[in-house]
Formats: sequence, C-alpha cells, structure tokens
Amino acid sequence: MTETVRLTGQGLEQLLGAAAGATGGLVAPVTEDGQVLFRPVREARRFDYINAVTPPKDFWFPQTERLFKFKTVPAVALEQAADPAQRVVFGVRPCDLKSLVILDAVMATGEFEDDYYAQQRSATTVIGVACTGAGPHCFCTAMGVTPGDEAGADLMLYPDGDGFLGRAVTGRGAALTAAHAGCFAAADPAAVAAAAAAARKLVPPLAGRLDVDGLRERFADNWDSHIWGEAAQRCLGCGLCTYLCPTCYCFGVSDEVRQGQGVRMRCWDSCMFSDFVRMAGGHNPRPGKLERVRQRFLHKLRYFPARHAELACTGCGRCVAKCPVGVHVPELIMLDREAR
Amino acid sequence: MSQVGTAAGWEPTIVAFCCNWCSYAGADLAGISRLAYPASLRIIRVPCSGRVNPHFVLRAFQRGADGVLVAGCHPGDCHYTTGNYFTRRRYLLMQRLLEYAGVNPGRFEVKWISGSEGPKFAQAAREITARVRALGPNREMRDEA
Amino acid sequence: MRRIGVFVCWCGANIGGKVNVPAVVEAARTFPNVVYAEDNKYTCSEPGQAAIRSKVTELKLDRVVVASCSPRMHELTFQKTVETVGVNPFLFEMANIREHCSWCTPDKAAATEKAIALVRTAVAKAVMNDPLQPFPIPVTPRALVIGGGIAGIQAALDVADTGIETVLVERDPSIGGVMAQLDKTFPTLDCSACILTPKMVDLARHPKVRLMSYAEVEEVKGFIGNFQVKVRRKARYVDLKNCKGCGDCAAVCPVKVPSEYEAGLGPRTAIYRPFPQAVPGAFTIDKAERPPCVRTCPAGVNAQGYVALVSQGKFKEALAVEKRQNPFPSICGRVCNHPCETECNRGQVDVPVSICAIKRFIADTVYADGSEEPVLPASAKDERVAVVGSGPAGLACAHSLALEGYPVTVFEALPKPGGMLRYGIPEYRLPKAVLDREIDQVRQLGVEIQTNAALGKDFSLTDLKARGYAAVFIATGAHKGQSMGVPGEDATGCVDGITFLRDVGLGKPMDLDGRVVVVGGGNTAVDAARSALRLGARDVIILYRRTRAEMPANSWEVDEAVHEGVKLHLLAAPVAVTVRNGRVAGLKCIRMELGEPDASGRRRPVPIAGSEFDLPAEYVVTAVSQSPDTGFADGVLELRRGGIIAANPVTLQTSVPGVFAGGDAVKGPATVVEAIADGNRAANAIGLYLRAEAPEASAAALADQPQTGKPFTIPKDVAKVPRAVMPTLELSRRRRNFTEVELGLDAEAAMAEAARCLNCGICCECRECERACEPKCIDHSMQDETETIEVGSIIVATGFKPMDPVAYGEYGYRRYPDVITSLEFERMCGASGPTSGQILRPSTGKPPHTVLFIQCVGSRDEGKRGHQYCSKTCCMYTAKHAELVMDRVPGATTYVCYMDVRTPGKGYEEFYRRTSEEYGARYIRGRVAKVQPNGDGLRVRVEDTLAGRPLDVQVDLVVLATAMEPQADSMDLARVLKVGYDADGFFTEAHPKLRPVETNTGGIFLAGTCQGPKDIPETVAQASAAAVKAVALLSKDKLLASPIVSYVNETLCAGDFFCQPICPYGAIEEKELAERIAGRPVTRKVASVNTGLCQGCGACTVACRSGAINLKGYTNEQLLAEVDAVCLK
Amino acid sequence: MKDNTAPLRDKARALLADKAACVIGHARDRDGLRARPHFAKDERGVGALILDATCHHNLAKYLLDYPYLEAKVGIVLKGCDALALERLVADRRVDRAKVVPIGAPCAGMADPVKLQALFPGGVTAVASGPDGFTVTTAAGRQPPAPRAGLLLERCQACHQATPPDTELLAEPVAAPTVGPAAEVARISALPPADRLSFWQGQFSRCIRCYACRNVCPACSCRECVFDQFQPNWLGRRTGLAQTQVFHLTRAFHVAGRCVDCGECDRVCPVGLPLSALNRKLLQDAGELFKLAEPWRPGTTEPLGTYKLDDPEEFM
Repeated sequence: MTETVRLTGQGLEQLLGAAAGATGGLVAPVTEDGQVLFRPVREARRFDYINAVTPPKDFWFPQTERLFKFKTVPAVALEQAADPAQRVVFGVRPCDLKSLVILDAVMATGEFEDDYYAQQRSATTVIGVACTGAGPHCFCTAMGVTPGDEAGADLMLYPDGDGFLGRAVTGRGAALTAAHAGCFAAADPAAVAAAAAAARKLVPPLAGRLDVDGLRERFADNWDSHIWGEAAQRCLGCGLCTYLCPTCYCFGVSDEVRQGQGVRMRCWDSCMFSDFVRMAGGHNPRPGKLERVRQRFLHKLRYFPARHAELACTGCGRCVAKCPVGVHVPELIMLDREAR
Repeated sequence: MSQVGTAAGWEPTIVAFCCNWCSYAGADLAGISRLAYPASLRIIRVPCSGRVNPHFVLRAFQRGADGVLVAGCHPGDCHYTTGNYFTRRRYLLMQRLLEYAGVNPGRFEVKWISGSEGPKFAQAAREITARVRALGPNREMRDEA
Repeated sequence: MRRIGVFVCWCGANIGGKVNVPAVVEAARTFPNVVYAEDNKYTCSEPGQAAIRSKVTELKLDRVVVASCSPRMHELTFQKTVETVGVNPFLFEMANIREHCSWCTPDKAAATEKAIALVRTAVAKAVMNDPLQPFPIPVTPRALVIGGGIAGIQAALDVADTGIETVLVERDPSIGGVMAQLDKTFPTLDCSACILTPKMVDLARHPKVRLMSYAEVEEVKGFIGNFQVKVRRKARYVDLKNCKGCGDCAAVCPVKVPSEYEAGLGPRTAIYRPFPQAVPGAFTIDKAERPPCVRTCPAGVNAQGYVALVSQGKFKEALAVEKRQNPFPSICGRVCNHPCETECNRGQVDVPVSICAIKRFIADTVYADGSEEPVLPASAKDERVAVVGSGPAGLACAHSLALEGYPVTVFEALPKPGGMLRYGIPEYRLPKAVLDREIDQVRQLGVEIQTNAALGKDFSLTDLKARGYAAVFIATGAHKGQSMGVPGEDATGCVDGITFLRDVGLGKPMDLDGRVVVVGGGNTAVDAARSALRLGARDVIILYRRTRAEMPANSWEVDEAVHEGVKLHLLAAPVAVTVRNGRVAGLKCIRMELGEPDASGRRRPVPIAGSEFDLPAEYVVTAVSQSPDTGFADGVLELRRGGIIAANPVTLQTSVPGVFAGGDAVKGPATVVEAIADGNRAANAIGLYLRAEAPEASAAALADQPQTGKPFTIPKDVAKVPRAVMPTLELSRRRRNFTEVELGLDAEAAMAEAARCLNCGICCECRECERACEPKCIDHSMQDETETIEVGSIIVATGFKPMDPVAYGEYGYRRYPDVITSLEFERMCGASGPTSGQILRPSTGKPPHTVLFIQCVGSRDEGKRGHQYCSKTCCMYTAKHAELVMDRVPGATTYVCYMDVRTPGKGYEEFYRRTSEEYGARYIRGRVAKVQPNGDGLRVRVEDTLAGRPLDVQVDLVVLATAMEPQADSMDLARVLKVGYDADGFFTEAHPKLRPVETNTGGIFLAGTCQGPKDIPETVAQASAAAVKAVALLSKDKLLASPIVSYVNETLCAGDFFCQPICPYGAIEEKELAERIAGRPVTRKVASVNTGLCQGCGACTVACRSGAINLKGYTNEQLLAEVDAVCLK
Repeated sequence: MKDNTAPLRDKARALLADKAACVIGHARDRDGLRARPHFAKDERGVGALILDATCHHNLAKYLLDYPYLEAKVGIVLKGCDALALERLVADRRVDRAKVVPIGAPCAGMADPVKLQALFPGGVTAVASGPDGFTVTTAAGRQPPAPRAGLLLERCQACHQATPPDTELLAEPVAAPTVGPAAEVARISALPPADRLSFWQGQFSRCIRCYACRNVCPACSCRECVFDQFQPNWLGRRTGLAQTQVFHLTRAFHVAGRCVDCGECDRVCPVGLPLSALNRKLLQDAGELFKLAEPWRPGTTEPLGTYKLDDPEEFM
C-alpha cells in the first residue's frame, strides 16, 4: 500500500463501519439538536459541516479522566485503570489537528511525558479532513494554520468529488490504511499534493481582517495596556472559552473517596474561574477578571510561543462564535492593534 | 403484614429523611410495636423536615438510591412551628421538577408521620418500597462513576 | 484519620435475636477510620459503658459509635459516658439498630445487612462530627402556671414555697377547676371543697404567687429560661381590688343564664361569682358580643337591656335604659320598623321577641304612672346650637345636646314640631298626644322650638351665624313628593302622598267621596290609603307595579290595610291620569310582569305591550317617592344627586365647617329610627366639634365600635313559647275616625314576652348592678388588657373537660331529663348545689328509687363517637356515686353497667368491694344498648355478658360516666407553647416513663389531666413533680443550651437574608461586617445567628443557596456523608 | 425596539457629566452584526453606545462588579433586564440608590443568527416595531423584514416590554407576545421515558462551563455551591448524573426567583433549553402557590413563605 490513497464514499463508509465495530469504536461528527458534535457512533456518514461546536479534545484529553482507583482500608492499594482501547476519530479539521501538535508539545514531548495522555494518543487514530469552506468565525490562517494542513492527523483526507484523496501522515495512519486496504485505492501523490495545496489556499474572511504582523512582539509588551481592562469588564468569568478551546489543557486532580474506595481523577479546569489559582488560605494571585483575561490571552499568544515556539491558538473560531460577550483572540488582537 | 425476603433478587434502596420529633419517633414506635417493613428503607435523622435540602434528595438519587422519602410532622404540628410548611413548598416544586426531568415521581415522596403513627410509618415504608420495587432500579439519575 | 471505636449492642435478644451482631462488628472493622469494634450484651449497662471508657482510654479513640437502640432512648447516656473519658459528647454517634432494624425486620440476613448499613452511616457521620460546647443562657427566676385547677394550685404553691415567684393564669373568674365542683372524693369520701378551698386561699395569700384569674395565655415567645408570655386579662368589668363580694349586684341583675359551676343544673346571673368560696371572691360580668337586636338598631338602642328589665318588672328602669339612645320610646314603640326583631335570635328558636311592643309598653306604662326619673342635664355650656327641622333627627339631636348642657334652638318651618312624625304618620298609628308628650319632654330640657320658621325663607345659614350659633344641625327631612311623570298629574283630585298626609296631619277638612287610587308600594302609600279609608273613601286601591313581596312598606302595615278593606292592584303602573273637565276621572294603566333583577335586587317590572286598561277613580294619590327640599342650600352647602345634602358619613359635617346635617335630608327617605340615630350622632359630632377635638379623634370616637366579646350560641334546649299578640281596635270602629289602632300590651303580657329573650349578649348592660354596687367598683367600659410577663419556666395544668355524651343518642341524654352526666350528679350531691345536696329526679323533683350508672361513656370505645383510652377515674367515682345514692335515698337500688372495674390505687379495690358487697350496688357487666322512657321512668336495655342474657331494667335516674377529654382548645395552646400533643389532644410528655412531666420543649412541664386522664392523688403528685422540675431549672443562674444551632460562614454569606423569613424564632439578625477591599474600608451585611433564640431546626440552611448558613451537629457535610454512606450497597 | 441610540447617548453624556462612574450599555460588535456589552466612561465611550434591536444582553449582573462604588452607575435596561435589576436589589446584592436605570422600551429583539443569515455583510442598526424589523446596513435602509423571520425566540413570550421604575428613553410599548413559551408544555407532554431521554440528551452536551450560571441575575452567591470543595456538593467531575444534579439544583436555586430573561439559553454554547427548566418552576410555583409568574418585585419569594392551605398533592 502506498502512502497516498483514494477513498470512495462507499470505501469511507466501509472503513468507518469497520472502525466502529472495533473495540475502541469510532468517534465522528454528528448533528444533535442542530449542534455538530464529536460523538462515539455506530456508523458514520459524511455530511457538510464547518466544524463541531466542541473540539474533539475530550477524546484524547477527557474532561473527566479517571486515573486510577484506590482503597484506603484495610491498607492503601492502587488499581490502575485499564489501557484505553484503540479507536478512530474521524473528521477532525486542520485547526483541531493543529491542537494535537500543541497538546503533544505540552504533554507528550520531552522531559515530562504524561502517561495518561500519551496512552490516549497512541490508542487514537485521527483521520483529518481538510476544509472546503470557512465559517464567519474561522481565522486559522492568521494563526499560521491553513485549512489544508495535515499536522496532527494520522490519516489526512481531502474531499475530491464524491470521495477523498488522502495521505497516511503517520505510522498509525499507514497501519490504518494497511489494515483496511480493501477500502482504499492507490492515488497519485501529485493529485493528493494538488488537493492539499488547493485546500491550503482557502482564507477565512475574519483572518483577512486581522493584523498579525509582529504579533508575538506586540503581546510581549502590552502587559500594562488598557486593552485588558476593556476586554475583562465584559467577561462573565465562565469557562466557556477554555472548554471550547482545542488547545486549553489546564486541569485539576482530585480524589473522590467513599467508604475507603477512592478514584483519583483529573478534570478540566479553567483559568477563567475565579478560584483557579486561589490558594489554601484564600490568597488569589489573580483576583480579578482583568488578571485572568490577561493571563489567558498572554498564555495563548506570548508565554506558550516563548516556550514551544507555537501560538497556542489554532484559529478554530469557537471562542469568537460562542463567547456571549465578545471576548476572544481576534478581539484582543484587534484591541491591541487599535491601542497602538 | 408482608415481609419481603432478601433472597428474592434485587431490593431497592430507599433513603428516608425523618424529623427527630415526629417521624423518627414514629419509626421508633413502629419498631417498638414490632411492625415489620422492608429492610431496604434506611433512615437519616434530621432535626426537622425543613432541614432536608433538596440537594440531599438529588444526592441520594445520584448515589444510587432507588427511592427517597422525606417524613416530617403533620402541618401545624412542627416542633419548630413552621418548618414543615417550608418543606411542603420545597418538595411540591421538587416533585414536579423531578417528574419533568424524567425521574419517575413514584421514587420520591413526602409523608407527614407523627410520633404516634408507628403503623403509618411502617405502612409508608412498605408502600414506597413496593412502588419502587415495581419501578425497578433507579436508572434516571444514578451516577455510574 | 480519625480513631473511631464502634460498640455494637446485643440488647440481649432484642437486637441479637435478629441481627448477626458479630457480623456487624466484623463489618465495622473494615470501615475507614474505625480502629476498634466490639460487641456488648447491654452496652447501656455499667459493664457496657465501662468497656467504652476503657477502650477510649486504651486506644486513644477520638470518636465513638454505639449501635444499639434509638438515640431518643440512650443518646444522652452515652454522650455522658464518653464525656467522662475526655471525648466531646458531640463526637459520639449512634446507630439505631433496634427500633429501626431488629424490631421491624423479621428476616435475619436482611436485618444484619441493614444494621451494617446503619453502622456505616453512623461512622460516616461521626467522621464529620465536630466537638461542640453548650453555651450558657441566663434564667429568669419566675415560673408560670397555666390553669388553676388542683394541679395548677398545687404546682404553684410548691414552686412558690421554695421562694420562687410564681404567676398563675386561670381563664375562669375563679381558680378551683373541676375539683371545686365535686362533692366527695374517693376512696376516703372526704369533702372536696374542704380539702381544696384551703389551698385556694393559701394560693391567693401567698406572697410569692401572683394570681391572674380570668386571663388567658395568648402568645409565648422565647425559650427555656427566658420565655416572654403574653397574657390577655379579660375585662371583668368589676374592680377586683374593691369588690367586697357582697352580691348586691347579682341580686339586681335581670339576666339569668345556666351556671357553668352547677353544670347547667342551676342558673346564675350575668354578673356572678362562680361559687361562694371562689378565689378571687370578686364578681365578674359575663358579656358576649353585642346581641343582634342592639347590633341591628341604627340608633344602637339597648333592646336586650330594657327587655331584660321588663322581664323583672322593672319598668321605669327599663325606660331609662331605652332613653339612653332614644328620647322617643313611645313614638318608636308605635312606628318603628324594628329591624331588631328581624335579627332577633329567638326567631331561630320560634318567633322573634316582640321588642317594639315591649318598648311601647314601657313608655306608656311609666308615662301613665308618672314614675319616670328625670334625667338632669349636664352643667350649662355657652355655645349655642341651632337645629333646623323638628323631625326625629332634629329633636333627637336637640335632646342629646340639651342633656350635655348646650342651649339649643330648633327651627321648624311648619306650624307644629314633629316633622314627618306629625305630618307624615297618620294619627291612627301615632296619636298626636303621644307625639306632643315626648316633644314636650325635649322642651323641658330647655330646648326652644321656633315654629313657622323656614330656612331659606325666614332666615339663612348666615343669619344663624350672625345670631351667634356656634354650630348648626340641618335635619329638614324629605318633604317633597315626587311626581309620577305621567300626563294629567296636575288635574284636580290628584295629589302627592306627602302633601295628602300633611293636609291630613294639619287637620284640613277633607271628605273623600268615591274611589281613591294610591299609586306606590311604600309606607306613604299605605298610610295614605288607610287615611283615605278613614276620610270616607268608598273604595281605596293601591296600585303597585310589582308584586306584594316587593312592596317596600312594612308588611304588617300592608296586612292591616288589606284587613281594613284596601284593595291591592299589583303588577300595574299608571300611564296617564284621565282628566275630565280638569278633574281626575281615573287612571290609564298598563299591566306589568317581572323581568331580570335590577340594582336593588328586586325583579324589574316590565310593561306588557298592549295590556293597557282604564281604572276609573275620583282621587289619585301619588306616593312614588319623596326627596329633600334643599333649595336653601343656595350654593353654600354642597349637594349630591337628588338634592340631598353632602355630609361626611361619620361626622355628618357638611361642606361648611360647623354645619352638620342628617336624617332624610342627607339619607333620602328613611326610617324614624335612622333619623334618631343621625340626630344622636350629630349631637356627638357637634359636641366634639365645639370642644375642638381633632377631626381624626372625633372620627374615631364616632366610628361604629367593632364587635368584641365571645360569640353567643343559642342554647339547644329552649322551650318554644308563643309570641305576645298586640291587641287592636275592632275593624268596625276604625271608619271615619283616626283612633289609634294598636292598643298596646298589658304588664303581664309584656313581662311574659320579655322573658322570651335569650339574653344573647349575656350581660344586658342595664347597669342595675352599677347602681346597686355600694363601693362603685363596676365599670362597664372596662377593656381586655394584655401584659407580657417574663418567666423562666412554664407548668401547663389546663385540665380536662367532661365529654358531652349527646353523641350517644341511645342513652337519651338531653332528650330525657332523667338522664344526667356524672358531673351533673356530682353537683346534685353538693350541699350548696342546686338541690342542696338532695338526689332528685329532674323530671319530678322527687328522689329516685332506682338509679342506674352507665360507665365508659365515651371511654374505651373504638368507634368514632368516643375515645379508645380509659378515663381512669370513672370506675371509682361511679362506686362513690352509688354509695351516695344509697346513703341519701333510703331503700334506693343502684345498678352499675360496666365493662371492667378498674381499681388500681390505694384503698380503691376495698372501696369498690364495699360498694358492691356491703352496699349492694348491682354490677352488670355489659354495655347499655338503649335507654327508653317507660311509664314514669326509664327502661334500660343491657346485655349481661356474664350471664349471657339481655336485661331490661326499669329505673328512675340514669347517670352517665362521661369520658375525660382534653380542653377543646388544647391543640391551640399546644401550638402556642410549641409542645406536642397526642391523637386525642392530650399534651405529650417527653418520655412516657422516664420524663413523664416534661415536654419536648425545654422549660415547659405538664401537670394533671391535660397530659391524660388521672385522678386527684395522681394529679397532685404530678403537679409536685412538675414543680420540682421547674424549681430545679429556675434555681440555676444560668443554663447550658444545646450547641445544636445554626452558624454563618461570613465569607460565603451574600447577605440576601433569605434565611430570615424562614426562621420561626426570629433568630437571624443582620450584622455589619467591616472589610478592606483593595485597601479601602467597606462594610457589608451578613446574617448572624442569635444562639439564644435558635432552636436548631435548620430550616434556614435550606434557604441558603450557597450553604453559608449551616447547622451544627447536622451540617451539610455530615448529612451528605450520611447520604453517601447509606446509599452504598 | 426603536433605534434609541441618540437619546441614550444624550442621557449617558448627562450622567457622566453628573459624575456617574460609568454607563453600562451596548456597542456594535466587530462582526458588524451583534451587539456587545459596553462600558462608557468618557465621550469616546459614549460615541460607541448603541441601543437597538440587537442589544439583547441583559446587563444587570455587571452591577455586581461595582459593589462599593461611591458614584452612581447608569445602566441600560429593557423590560426583562429591569426585572433582573429588581432581582439583584431584592437579593440585596445591588444598592438601588447607586444605580441610574435607563429604560429602553422593547418590542422584541432580533435573533443574531437569523440576522446573520439575512445580512451576512453586517448591519448598522436594527429597529423593531409591532410589524417588523427595519434594518439599516452600510448600503442604507433595507425594506422591512417581517417579525416572525427575525424575532428572538425568547421574545415571543415577552412578559415585560416596558421596563418598570426606570427613566424611559422612549414611549412605552406593548409586549409583543406571540404566545406563551410552548417549550414547557411540549416537554411536559412527552411520555416519561421520552422526557428522561430528552433531558439526558440535552444534559449530555453540557460542558459545565457555567456560562448559564454566571449570566443569571438570580445567581448571585458570593461563592456558588458548585465551586465549593468542602462540603463537596458536586465537584468538578463531569458525567450525566453530575450534570443532571447541577442543572436541577441550579433550577431549584432560582425556583420562582427567575425573571425569565432567557439569558441562560442565549449564552449556552451547546444550545441547552435551560429556560425550559426555570419556566417550569415558575409555572408550578405560580400554580401551586398562586403567584404571579414570572417573579415580580415586591412579591415574596415563593420558598421564603408558606400558606397554611398550600396544596398537599402528593403528601
């Protein structure tokens, strides 16, 4: 089997059907009550969507992850959770694919590898699908991602008429195509490259309105800017943006113990919650909305790039679409521009 | 007087919040009078039915209780004069909300049981157990964690 | 980690028989934080407690869980146990595996599983328990005893003897309770009064006792050691301090009601002392709410008062009562429409009392014999008052003002005073002589009457002011007859009714020959018709557009008119007056039918098309309506629609200050008594005005007084008595003259009629007592007073009431006079009782030869009519009664029908033996099926269950041993006191064995039969026990209060105070919290719990969404932990 | 709502000149369609204020950000928002004396999603009247759009068009009620099993971001129970039962206190019909305790009082 493949509509159904039948199952975008969501599914059909309301993050970095069980009586004893089963996540857009690169950089690269994350990652085969259109809130290209990027995918698909052209990006992707060879046909690498190039040319309208020249430098010296107050006074202090963000990875670890039976788990947390950095004793280094809003955006646009050489925003536009009060990355970029 | 054996498969768990002055005493009287009722009903003592936070009821369901009984003094008889009137309002609303959310209303009950109503307590225990047994295990709100 | 020890009790076989105790211990050892578990045979026993103590010490346990019986039984025991070894009592927790598990779970495996779950839950709670410290609260060293029966008396004396101040509140006028009604007490047969009355006197004289008789507890606030008790002291109307108890007042009281003390067997007066040895010995006036006759009378005339006095033959006193509100009794006694009679309660028994006839009788009689005592006016005042109009309103006003000392001038437009009384009411109803006499009485008070002086014509309002009148009352009446508004009304022979009657009154010569048609249905129409008959009319027809039922005229007047020959032509209305040669020739009429009801509620007459007909007549009198002639207002006085004068309904003041108006001029055509009411009201208002009282004050003074006092219930056994009939002039003697038709009652008839009065107000306010009382200590205007007393402890001794056996219809109580209750029998035996101690048959007044006692009437009866419980005293007092019968009626036979004879008490069985064996009372075991009259006596059917055969016993007297019941309002008092009561309404003790005189509410104790049926020795013992409990409490300076109270997390508290309205004790207060926000000092309000008031119910915690208010001992943390643990499978 | 921008700006200027700390209103969002909360503190800020049928945010809760202010704060309130202010005042979280309520009579708001579909290029102003919406875009005034096509769903059951106890910027208008919210009746009519799966399906989408709570004017605790760790009322763990308990408890906490502004529905990123819970409780409280629904100022909190003859329908 070659690296580049062609997949008919029927082939896709076959492939996804097989994945759904496997132990770990299949995750794919579906529509529920008019909302596009990634859900474990028994079967998947192709349909038109710009992107899901919530990112697929939950499937490699679950909102609540049970790390292990334990007992305290008669003596302390641990019971590790079973390794996650192999599963396929289908239909991930390039912005969300890029979030994998960013999360990997934090949790699966270098000195501190997060076992739980790494296990989830290695058990998950991600099938990316390039965009054919942009929503009003998309701004990926401003963040250095294009609608045709494959980084983060194991298998990347480019819509081509009724079917797809595709490329196995990783070994897991190659293994998938190999395991389901019957679903795929060989494809001309040049055709695949052309399809990818075409997809990369798409520019979301919002991205076109953003001036990102010298973005990192600008955000390296705007700590005292009035823009933080501007944005923060509107902020509701909810965790919507962080929970919808494909790259936010903050979590808290807690135990639930009842009658000597315990579970240790980690749950998403949000830097937008007032108690996020509240310490025992009550001191809160980020007591107000201003400090919290500044932290969040500087983390995306300054601290993270400083450490990992990548912006921690992929321009998926969820915060733009869903923040009820218009506090989001493009807003801050524009506010910063205006303040200069 | 029916006593259901525990061997006959699944038995529901019923949590009963009983006010100290009336219903808890009523349950004591049921015991003193040797009135049998299903062992699956377990009592948590509270000073007054007005102390029972609706959150406790939700918590019980969440923790796998199959039925919840809140028992207090008869209206007008509250040891604290008015506590049970507030209980009544809270749980009138709560009952309807549970039903609306798809929780079978038969799983939840408020009863006025005085300290002299041992038979009524035993009867209430039998009734709610029988009803919940017929409904089957709580799948509406149980936390599967 | 905690160090919890679990101790599981076998309670012998009580728990161990159903619960696998070792398995529970085994399971407990696996629970987190449990470092030790063991089982004990009896954990509550000393060895069990010792085991706890030693393990706590040895293993350094910091918390203890005992799984045994109900915490209501032994929580306190174990809390004390752990405290002795240094563990805070609130770190102790209890699992109820007996009452809630082993005793109610037959299946051993299920019981064991449940016990494990309950222990797990108790451990889970114990983990979250915090050490709590009781906090001190001060104690008010004063006791309150509620109820002055033997229990209350004993308790109060016992407390007071220790030197502690004691307040005794008794709701009746005297202390003594039921024991004071008893004759002898079993088993010693000593005299009840002889042993009780010395105690009553001791109590009254005790320096540490404050007796509040005739008072009731209304509200109790506060908590143990610190109660605030609101006591309502009912108005006695007698000065307690000065009353000498001489009884002169009762001797003159005309009102008799059944005596409560005599159990209804004898009467008492409205002013009374329940019994001669009463404490306090002062008299009390018993007042119910204002009786319907007084309430209904527009002028508020005290009808009950004068009726009651007439019944006693006190006619001149009656006249004085009458004249307090009405200067014209002989007038009103003839012409009043007497709404009092319509409302009279007697009407619900048979027929209303003939109040109006009695009123006329009084005035006629007293005037005739000249015995009226003159009322002297108050000292003369300077301000002169002008009254315009000498009708009933004007004269009543003048009369009242003159009595107050004001110089009054009355201006009358017509030649003679009296207004409508003279010119509207024909002589045959109200003889002019009668009228003149009462007008003269007004003159005699110094009132000047100027006739032929018409306002607007002869003088103006300005003139009056100029002449120095400080106030004016306008009562010019409604003297303008309204026309029918049909063609031809101006023809000769057609006249309006007002003019017609005025001409009759003026004595204008009139000879009516021919037919007279009177149009209208009111009193004017009827008066005109009847006058016309007397003036010689051949034929008189009243034409009315609706039916007889709708006629506004007094029905008795219509009856008399028809009786005299007036014809009614109903459902017809005039369309035109037929005129021939300028003279009336008849009426063109149309027939009507009744349609939908109109605004007045009467059905509207609707003409029937094409039904016109001619009614020939020589004269037409139109009496359709009348209105005030207020042309004099002249733009100065504000008028309302229809020309009536606008006046404030309370003060009667018009738009011109100082000018008042009333009567028909303000109301439109109304009744004489309404006019008198207005006159009185105006006089009051003018007095207030002249004394320059503030308008609000005068409005308050003039407003109708609210109804107060207890409601009156009509007695059930009132015998029906026919109403007095008013004699009238023979029909034949009524033609062509105006001789008075009604002739008046004679004294015998009037007194008999007056005796029919039910005395609905009880006290009739005749004030004879006031006159009789030498020390002048009677004050009918006394009001109830409330007082709040502070006490540290309350002893409830409110006693019982005997059941009313009327529900047991088969026994015939109230239907047969010879069926009486045991308490009635008791009074009959009393030497001072209604029969002076003789046992007599009520029906004959002769001693009975055979007396049958029925026991358990209402007791030991599972049915709806009675009580399941045994009343405990009846077996013994019935034996006593039987002995009394046989002692006092030589040769008498007694039967006792019983279910079981219960004699558990010192000397009781011996007494019963004596009754049955020595005295020979015949005991029949069986319930009586029926009591029926038979011949001269009663036949009682009973099944002798021992012999197994029915018996019929012929007896002379049946005595029902009625059950003891809680007081009818015991549950209300329970709510006020916040103490529990059982299904029967008896107050519940904290523990049936170990805390029999305490209630579940700290500081409140029980004594006597309010807690359950008991006899006197037991009652007295309990009273002393309650007293000791109270003294034990009150002898401390401070109490340690339960630390189970709410507390506030001030960081969480958002200050919305949703908790506040939930708290029944008002324990949640606002507290200002000072904080620094960004370096700036700010304040915010948070909730704060007054721990002295908080009783620890925790209802507030649920109102707090953020959980900022929490309950110690039952925290959210503890309860959530319990829920989690109890749900674990 | 009429385009009340001009009178609002005048009012705001006057208030700021009178030493108000701030005027809380709306400004046009950068997408040219939606409005967003705006805090005018100077002339430039006043110049950005707008007030038209896109200004659906309920701003009342921002007043909690001004707790200890000396100066007054002006705030734009529609009918429903004014009730929200009263809610916060009744909960003693806002000192009414410190607030200058600027009343904006409102005949209904335009749905931003529908607006975007019709005018993807953006709008400059949207006015609503009883007959429909008048949209102005950069290209000028557009032909009137029918109400039904643009009206925000929650405005269809409007119960308070004119804000009470405020200084009105315009003449009062009648509530544009189309009919009561049908959602509660629809859900209630479902068979029990379907009702359960309906709500479980909804709750399964919840991401527990707490936007509904944070925007709610009846949720004003200093620290929410769901943020507390001791006692652990709920914890941050997610899961269906946890989410059920969260939503039912929150609904119960605002039971009968909800002012029915519909903001919870608006802010929910995953489209949960949260107001259908709150409305259900409002209706039940109204029916059981004979109260006005929704909550009105001056009325007692339904769970803060009782009547002796309250019904006992299942006790």
